[in-house]
Amino acid sequence: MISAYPITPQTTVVERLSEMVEDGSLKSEFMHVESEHSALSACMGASSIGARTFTATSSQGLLYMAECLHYASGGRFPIVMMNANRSLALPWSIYGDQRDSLSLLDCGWIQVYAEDAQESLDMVIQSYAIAENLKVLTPVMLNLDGFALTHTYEVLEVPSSEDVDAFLPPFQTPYKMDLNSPKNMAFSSGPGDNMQFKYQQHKAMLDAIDVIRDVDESFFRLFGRRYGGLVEEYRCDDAEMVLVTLGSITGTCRVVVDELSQEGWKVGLLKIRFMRPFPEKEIMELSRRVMAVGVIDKDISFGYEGTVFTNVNSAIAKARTGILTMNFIAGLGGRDISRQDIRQMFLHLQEGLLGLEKNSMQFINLRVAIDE
Amino acid sequence: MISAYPITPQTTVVERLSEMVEDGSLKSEFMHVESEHSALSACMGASSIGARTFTATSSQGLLYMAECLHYASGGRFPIVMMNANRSLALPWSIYGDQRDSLSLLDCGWIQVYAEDAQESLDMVIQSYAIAENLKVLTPVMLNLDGFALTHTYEVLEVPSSEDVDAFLPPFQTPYKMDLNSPKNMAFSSGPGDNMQFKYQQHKAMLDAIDVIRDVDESFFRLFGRRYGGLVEEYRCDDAEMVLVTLGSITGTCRVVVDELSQEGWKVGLLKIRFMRPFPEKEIMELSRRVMAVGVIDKDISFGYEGTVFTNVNSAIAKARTGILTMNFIAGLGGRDISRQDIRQMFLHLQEGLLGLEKNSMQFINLRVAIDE
Amino acid sequence: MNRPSITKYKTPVHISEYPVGPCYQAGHLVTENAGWRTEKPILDKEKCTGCFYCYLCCPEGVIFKLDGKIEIDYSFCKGCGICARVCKSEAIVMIREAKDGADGC
Amino acid sequence: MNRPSITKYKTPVHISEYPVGPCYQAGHLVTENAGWRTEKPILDKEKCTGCFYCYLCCPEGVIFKLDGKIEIDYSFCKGCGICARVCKSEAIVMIREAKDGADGC
Amino acid sequence: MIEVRWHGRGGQGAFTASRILGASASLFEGKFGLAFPSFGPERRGAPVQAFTKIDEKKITDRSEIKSPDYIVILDETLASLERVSDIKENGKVIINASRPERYASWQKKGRRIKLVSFDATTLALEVLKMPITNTAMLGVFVAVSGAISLDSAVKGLVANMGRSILAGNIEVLKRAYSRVLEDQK
Amino acid sequence: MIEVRWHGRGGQGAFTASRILGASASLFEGKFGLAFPSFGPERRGAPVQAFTKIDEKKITDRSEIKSPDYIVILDETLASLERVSDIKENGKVIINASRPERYASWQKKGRRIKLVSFDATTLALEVLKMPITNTAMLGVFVAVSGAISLDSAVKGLVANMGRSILAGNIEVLKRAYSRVLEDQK
Amino acid sequence: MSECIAGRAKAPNALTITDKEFFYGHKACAGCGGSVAVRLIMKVLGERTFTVVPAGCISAVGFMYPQLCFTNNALISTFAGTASMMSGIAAGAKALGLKDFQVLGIAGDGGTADIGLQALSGAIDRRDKVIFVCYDNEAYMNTGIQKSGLTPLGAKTTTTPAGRNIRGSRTRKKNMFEIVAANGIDYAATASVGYIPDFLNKINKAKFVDGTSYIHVFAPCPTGWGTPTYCTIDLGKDVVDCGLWYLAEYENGEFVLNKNPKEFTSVKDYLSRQGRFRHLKDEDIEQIIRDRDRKWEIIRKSWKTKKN
Amino acid sequence: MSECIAGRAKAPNALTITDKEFFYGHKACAGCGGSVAVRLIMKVLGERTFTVVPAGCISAVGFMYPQLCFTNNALISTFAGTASMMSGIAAGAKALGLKDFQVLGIAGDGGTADIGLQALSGAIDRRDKVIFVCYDNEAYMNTGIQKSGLTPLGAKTTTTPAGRNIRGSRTRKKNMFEIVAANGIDYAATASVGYIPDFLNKINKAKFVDGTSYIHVFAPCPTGWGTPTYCTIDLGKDVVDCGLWYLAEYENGEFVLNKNPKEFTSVKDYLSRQGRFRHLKDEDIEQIIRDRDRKWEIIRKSWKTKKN
Ligand SMILES: Cc1ncc(C[n+]2csc(CCOP(=O)(O)OP(=O)(O)O)c2C)c(N)n1
Ligand SMILES: Cc1ncc(C[n+]2csc(CCOP(=O)(O)OP(=O)(O)O)c2C)c(N)n1
Ligand code: SF4
Ligand code: SF4
Ligand code: SF4
Ligand code: SF4
Ligand code: SF4
Ligand code: SF4
Ligand SMILES: [Mg+2]
Ligand SMILES: [Mg+2]
Repeated sequence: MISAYPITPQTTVVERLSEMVEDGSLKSEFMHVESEHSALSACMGASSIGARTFTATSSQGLLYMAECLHYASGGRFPIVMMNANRSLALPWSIYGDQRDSLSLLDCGWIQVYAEDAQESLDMVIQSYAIAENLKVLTPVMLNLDGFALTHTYEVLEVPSSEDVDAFLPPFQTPYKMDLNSPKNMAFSSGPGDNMQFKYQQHKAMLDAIDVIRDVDESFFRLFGRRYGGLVEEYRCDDAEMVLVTLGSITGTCRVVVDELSQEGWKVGLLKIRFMRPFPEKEIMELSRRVMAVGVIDKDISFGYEGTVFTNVNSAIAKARTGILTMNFIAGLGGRDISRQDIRQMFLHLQEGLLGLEKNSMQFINLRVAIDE
Repeated sequence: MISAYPITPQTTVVERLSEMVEDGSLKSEFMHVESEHSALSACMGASSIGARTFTATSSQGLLYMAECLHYASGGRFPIVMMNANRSLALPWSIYGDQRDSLSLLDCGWIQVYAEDAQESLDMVIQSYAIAENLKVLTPVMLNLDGFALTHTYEVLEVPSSEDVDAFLPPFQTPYKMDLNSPKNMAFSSGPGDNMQFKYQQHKAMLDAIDVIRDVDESFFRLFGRRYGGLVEEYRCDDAEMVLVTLGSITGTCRVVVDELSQEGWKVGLLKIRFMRPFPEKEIMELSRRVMAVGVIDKDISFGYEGTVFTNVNSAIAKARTGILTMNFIAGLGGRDISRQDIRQMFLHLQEGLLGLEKNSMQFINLRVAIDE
Repeated sequence: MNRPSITKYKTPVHISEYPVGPCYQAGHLVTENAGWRTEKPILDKEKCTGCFYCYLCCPEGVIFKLDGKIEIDYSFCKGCGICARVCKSEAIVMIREAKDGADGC
Repeated sequence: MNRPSITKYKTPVHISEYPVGPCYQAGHLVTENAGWRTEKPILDKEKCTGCFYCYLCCPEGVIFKLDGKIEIDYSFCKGCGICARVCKSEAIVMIREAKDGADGC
Repeated sequence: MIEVRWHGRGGQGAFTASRILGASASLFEGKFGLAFPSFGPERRGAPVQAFTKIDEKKITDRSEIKSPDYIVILDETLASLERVSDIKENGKVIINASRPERYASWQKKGRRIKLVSFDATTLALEVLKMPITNTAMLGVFVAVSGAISLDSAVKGLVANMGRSILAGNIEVLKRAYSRVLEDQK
Repeated sequence: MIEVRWHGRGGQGAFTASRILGASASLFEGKFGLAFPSFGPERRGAPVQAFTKIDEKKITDRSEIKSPDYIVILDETLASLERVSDIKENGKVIINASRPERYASWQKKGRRIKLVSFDATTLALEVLKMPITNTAMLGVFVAVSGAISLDSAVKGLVANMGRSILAGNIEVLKRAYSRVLEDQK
Repeated sequence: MSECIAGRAKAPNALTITDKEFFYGHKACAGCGGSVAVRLIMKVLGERTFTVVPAGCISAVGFMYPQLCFTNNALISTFAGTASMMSGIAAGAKALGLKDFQVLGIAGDGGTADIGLQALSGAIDRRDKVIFVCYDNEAYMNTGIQKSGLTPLGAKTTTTPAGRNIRGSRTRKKNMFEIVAANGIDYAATASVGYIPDFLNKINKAKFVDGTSYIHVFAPCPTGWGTPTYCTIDLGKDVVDCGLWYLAEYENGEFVLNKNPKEFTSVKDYLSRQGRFRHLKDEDIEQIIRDRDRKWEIIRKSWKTKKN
Repeated sequence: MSECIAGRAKAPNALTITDKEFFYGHKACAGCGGSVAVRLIMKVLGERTFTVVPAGCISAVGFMYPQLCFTNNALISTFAGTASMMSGIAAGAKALGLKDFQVLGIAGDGGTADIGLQALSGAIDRRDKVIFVCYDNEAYMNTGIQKSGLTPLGAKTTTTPAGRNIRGSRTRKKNMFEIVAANGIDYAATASVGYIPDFLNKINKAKFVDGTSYIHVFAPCPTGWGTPTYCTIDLGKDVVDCGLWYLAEYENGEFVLNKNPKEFTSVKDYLSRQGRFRHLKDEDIEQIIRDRDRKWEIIRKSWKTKKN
């Protein structure tokens, strides 16, 4: 069952799905709804009786369904949703940054960020296998950078539907409303029990870590492509400075890391693929090997810093390695992040190591002066 | 202008305000709305022409207005809202924890957490002075632990309305729709400008730090009560282990810290009053003085850890002090946190320091076994 | 009686004893409502004509049919008095509940 | 012409030059729409009866009254052709726009 | 600190009693009081609890009462050993009951519980014509505990109750108070 | 890597051209292509941009094109020196214009820009009866740049265009291509 | 299918209705009108029903783990999402090939006319085969008696207190029945727990509608209204008899009045029995009567009359 | 006040209407019907108007900093919050003691009949003095032509593609006019950019209503409908003339038809001029005609007729 409400830049996906349902190439109910809250509510309804569901949204829409996000994860409905990352009003902007999904990081959904079109497509398929695993039963939010991934045309391999069917058999679950074994669902629980349900949710998310790895492996066996687990390291082996990225900016960073490496810098990048479950172990381990970690945030939590940075820092605090960390706020409201910007970040990191740069957080390419 | 939609345990506030509007003791429009999204939209409308506004909500209601939260902060509307902290569905629960407001930490609102009824009342008054300061112009969310603060009866001093009027003159702002100087507001901005607006928002939040301190000082001069700035330290001077708290649990912790101090432990507590702007400096500084910091979280970000912990850890990572930090997830869904539980936390911290306890995050008083 | 009955609730001691998510057997009762009553409906079988209007009106569904008359499941009757009020034959009267001793809550 | 006119936009170089929040002077125009046209309305003053129906119908509000006839503000006319279509007197014709040279966008 | 737990059924006024006790202590005795219900989705008739803490200094500990000094049971159907099993050693259980002998056995089971029973329902019906027993039980509590004076309790009632029901409730309070004192003589 | 920027007005098909170019390079030349618009709230008639990147290896850099190798201007009203000022040294600007001499001055101002102008509108009107100039300009680009073969461009059209308009557009593409080659001879 | 048609022909009555209880052991207040409604609806629709209940009294008193009071498949929806969740179930069931089932929503007045209105309108627009029932107790009861869009003029609630300056709610009751009709619904009806046979009949009708149905049942609430627990059914009858509520249907694009009282009983009697109206002055009651008469004038003029 | 009454008595016409433009320099497509509507509304209401526009074409093309196209006070609302924001402005203005101003909302069909419906219903319930205008282009245009609740049967949109299996939208247009009427609104009207004097008159009426007004104006969209830019006004006339739209009012609880065409022009002609309907088969068009006739039958039977 597909249910979605239009919003730029998610619309490409929904329109294409409408066509596929129309021409019969996709067997699914397509439900038009009057808001995103209803789109996700409808998915929960269908999921509660064991149907497989999909929805897609972006920014304002994601926030409009915020209540349902928590509801779906608490209800353990294995829904898959595509979120086209877009800036949040106010000011209005249809352009990409990641404040929408990152500001809802705590909603109990598995959060994946894709780097390119191929990974986006492949992760839709993998997401169902992850979400519907009975140890996991947690919805997955697949994040695609608005325009950069939703409106860029590139060539990709589309797996055959037979292969996909083989990889992803119909969803079977005992935890559903069933005419033969009636259930009461989505109920209340008092102070005596509520915490246990929350613990379960946390546990399921931790259990997802192994499932994610396994699913990627079997995907590889069938389709010949793999992405690694919660993170992908790129040239980190002998790196002294590492930049942490999320989503499509990774591609640009790869180029810069290649260039700088050629110039003799010891730099690498860590692509975070999953923000939840968070790659705590991977980052702790990395912090033992490198001297400085920079984090690009296409978001900001006003009055503090970028959310990815906060999360990465926490892992580093727990590793107690005391390495240098720096935060680069970039790309807000669709601002382009150039190779030059990324070079600048590495420069900041180096200055930080030399003690020349004291600010642990800065806005990159703000375009205006901010001195008092 | 007051506009609110009912939800337990916020209702006490709204009902009392309805009575005050009815009997004329409060001069205000009271607008009944059909949802929380509308309640906050109405407040924004009134604020956009320069009126002073108030709303109140809790949990599901806070999430239902999530879109408007970002809208209000981005629009720089100095609205004050009371949020009665309550657990989030699913499972449903009307009881208190802090997942609602903490899961929306990035929405651009100043977030205050009150410890008792007196602080709640005083902070309503202070909140307007903070929010409406022209350097700040940022909405304030005042968080009261559900039931613990909303439904507990205790005696408090109610300032006279003359004093309050003196402290808080009518709101004046040039940034409003004005028949004499028409404005276009809440507009769009492209990739060229959007980031600058976001920077402003961040800057306003940082500027709020001084304003918060100043407002507290002038409040003290008039009313004789003060609360400090972003945090309050309690017995931290020679503490080796410090527990970080938020909201009403602080009171219980005070008792335990007193008890333990008497027993010869070097313990203290850090009450975080403002989660945004975040007391980064204060925590960095603290981390240079102590050996271990424990953080109580009445919330959890599934697949990682408590949100307060993540934030505190980030500051500590930036301080590069490498001290021990531990997270205690407690009180979810209204589970009581007893003095014994808090003692337990200090014990865990001590074991951590001795290297006997390796888990940096644990559920306190879960009531069931979780071994595999 | 075509109604669910009480299951004794076993407080879970291990997390695995909890249902996976908020999804559990329908019609699972662990406590009764008898203690809520301050008054109790008493049927005069003689007077009852078996019209079953009270049966339709009871908010609790605790009135059931038996041999053309009605009976009441007192463990879930809350003593609202609706049945007595709606009975045209005045076959039901409400009497003050003798409160004695601990209920299961 | 009772219409806002173009202000030259000065790209801010310091953050303080930005408005505080999304709140700015109403009716603040920095670019015109002339370049959008592929066709252009041309008025035959002789034929115009001054009924002002075109004036009401223009989506851009670029038609204004002058001495009982109409004029067009070409800097904002998009060449939709509505005016020509609705004019009962056939006083307006659309001609192909000569595209020449850079617009201000 | 004195910690009191009230048991009643939704609609019987247990929370009101707990609140009046707290208010009386704070406003008229120079003490600090804190009163809170175990609020829930309960409806009229469902078992509810309320708590009062009274102390000489400001009360900051808001955690639930683990072992109360006093347990007051407004509705006899709620009187069960399980409910009172967490009372403090030598704590007192006050039950609205006509036949105190029914609970005699509780004391035997190893715990030192002091039991006070009082037929509040009959008194309430007599004076108020309604089986609302909270003020009667408050009177009993005041008499048994001496935690606040009768005078303060009366003032508490005045400050917290609607006019129409005030007089009757003061009478109930006073009568209950003096009967207990008499019994104890 | 070859980087191309397209300028047009909403509705003129600049993005379609950029996309067909990318697709042709990827699908029929064994190269890697990436095409994206500078999407916005623009409406038909508003100036828009589109980008194509073509390379021998996978393109991961998704940042905007800073200095294009080619700039293709579909609408003469958009031809301004400012718009082409960021072109690469020795890059080429291709303008849909009838009077190329009007832009001659651009070259003088110190930048080495190669200018190609082509009257695509007339060609399009001739063949398609509509002033949709994107395929004509694609033909010009292919001829000028040699970035892909004419054959691949035709295949790209076939794969990306609706049946009803295909034939005309192929003709436009081919005619534009050969005219440019002739001119260049 | 033959069974269905039989069912369609004849609504169950006290004798024929199933013995089975589907909503049992719940913790609603004694005398709850909403509970009467829910019980009866479920008895008509039966065990192959998926019941969706948003936040509100019924979900609060019926879904408190481990006390789960629906014996059929049931779940709580988000407050605003009842109708969409119902549609989702219907679509999911279709996708999975389920047959012979009902999708039922049971929402309070707040959950229907205020925060749930938009989703309901969406479901009607899609003509999803679902039955939406509003049990109307005329305020947000679960949160402690706050004014809703269906709170009548003059009623005292905790957010429309009755005092010296304002005498209860200043707005009139939204007309949900006509709103869903205007939305182009397939079948809609008003009902009351005071007229049970009529109510059973309407639920039964809804069961066989090929599209969306809406039933608005008047369900007195002793706790919120300040009435004795035993009066619930009486009040449900009185309100119809005094003309402040009416029994009607909307079908095939037409309004049909099911009961056209020759003479109305006293509005004042009806109101003065309830704590929430006790503060009303005579002029307020006169206003209420004028509103009533105006409404009935239109009804009698333009609606058909037909016993259900 | 005397001015007001004068204003009330006489709606502005082409000669008397203010020269001032309030919506200027915007970036709507050439020939945009919504823009025509907005311009005219503003010219009638004047500069003391607070204009609220939710996400949609008008806000997208009019509020792109630093190009700000309303010369009066105006702001963009959240998509769902238009009516509540309007109410907030009205309440705030009251609290601040402002006098002689208008609060106007201008929302698209999606922002009115779908995501904005609930808030609108709330405003009507409160009887706030605000004017809500729906400019109806029959789809979500700003996001690229997706089906909304006001998309008519058979129309092709990007989410209701017309292909071998499905021929465009399968649902009918919600009847917003009757929905707001059922909500008990003080004044409601339908209009079209094809009948401008009628439209001006209705806006002018709304200006003087003491309560909530709603005006639903048909506003063709060349981009979304696949029509030439110059046809906008024509189509706005045709749709009325062929009976697929009507000009009416709801006032004092009564429906009034303002234009009762003796004979309808051809529905087929109207539809076939538009790209979005080009795939329709004759049977589809016949269905559309049947729907039309059915509606007009009811209208002619139960509504009054009166020229506006
Ligand atoms: C988004 C949201 N806002 C508010 C609430 C709080 N809430 C829960 S039930 C309820 C009242 C329901 O009223 P109604 O629908 O009339 O049902 P009733 O309780 O009267 O049976 C409210 C306001 C909620 N659960 N979710
Ligand atoms: C909560 C939310 N969901 C979705 C959107 C995306 N959105 C913006 S405008 C729009 C379409 C508006 O359609 P309509 O109201 O008919 O106005 P039109 O664009 O047709 O003028 C949509 C879906 C949004 N801004 N907010
Ligand atoms: S209403 Fe009275 S007569 Fe009828 S079944 Fe019940 S008890 Fe018997
Ligand atoms: S008293 Fe009420 S609950 Fe008990 S049987 Fe009668 S109607 Fe049912
Ligand atoms: S419509 Fe024609 S005649 Fe009338 S004013 Fe315009 S140009 Fe003149
Ligand atoms: S062509 Fe269109 S925009 Fe230009 S004047 Fe005529 S109606 Fe106005
Ligand atoms: S408050 Fe009213 S509706 Fe709610 S359970 Fe009690 S009687 Fe029923
Ligand atoms: S898409 Fe349609 S409604 Fe939107 S601006 Fe263009 S013509 Fe106007
Ligand atoms: Mg209700
Ligand atoms: Mg639209």
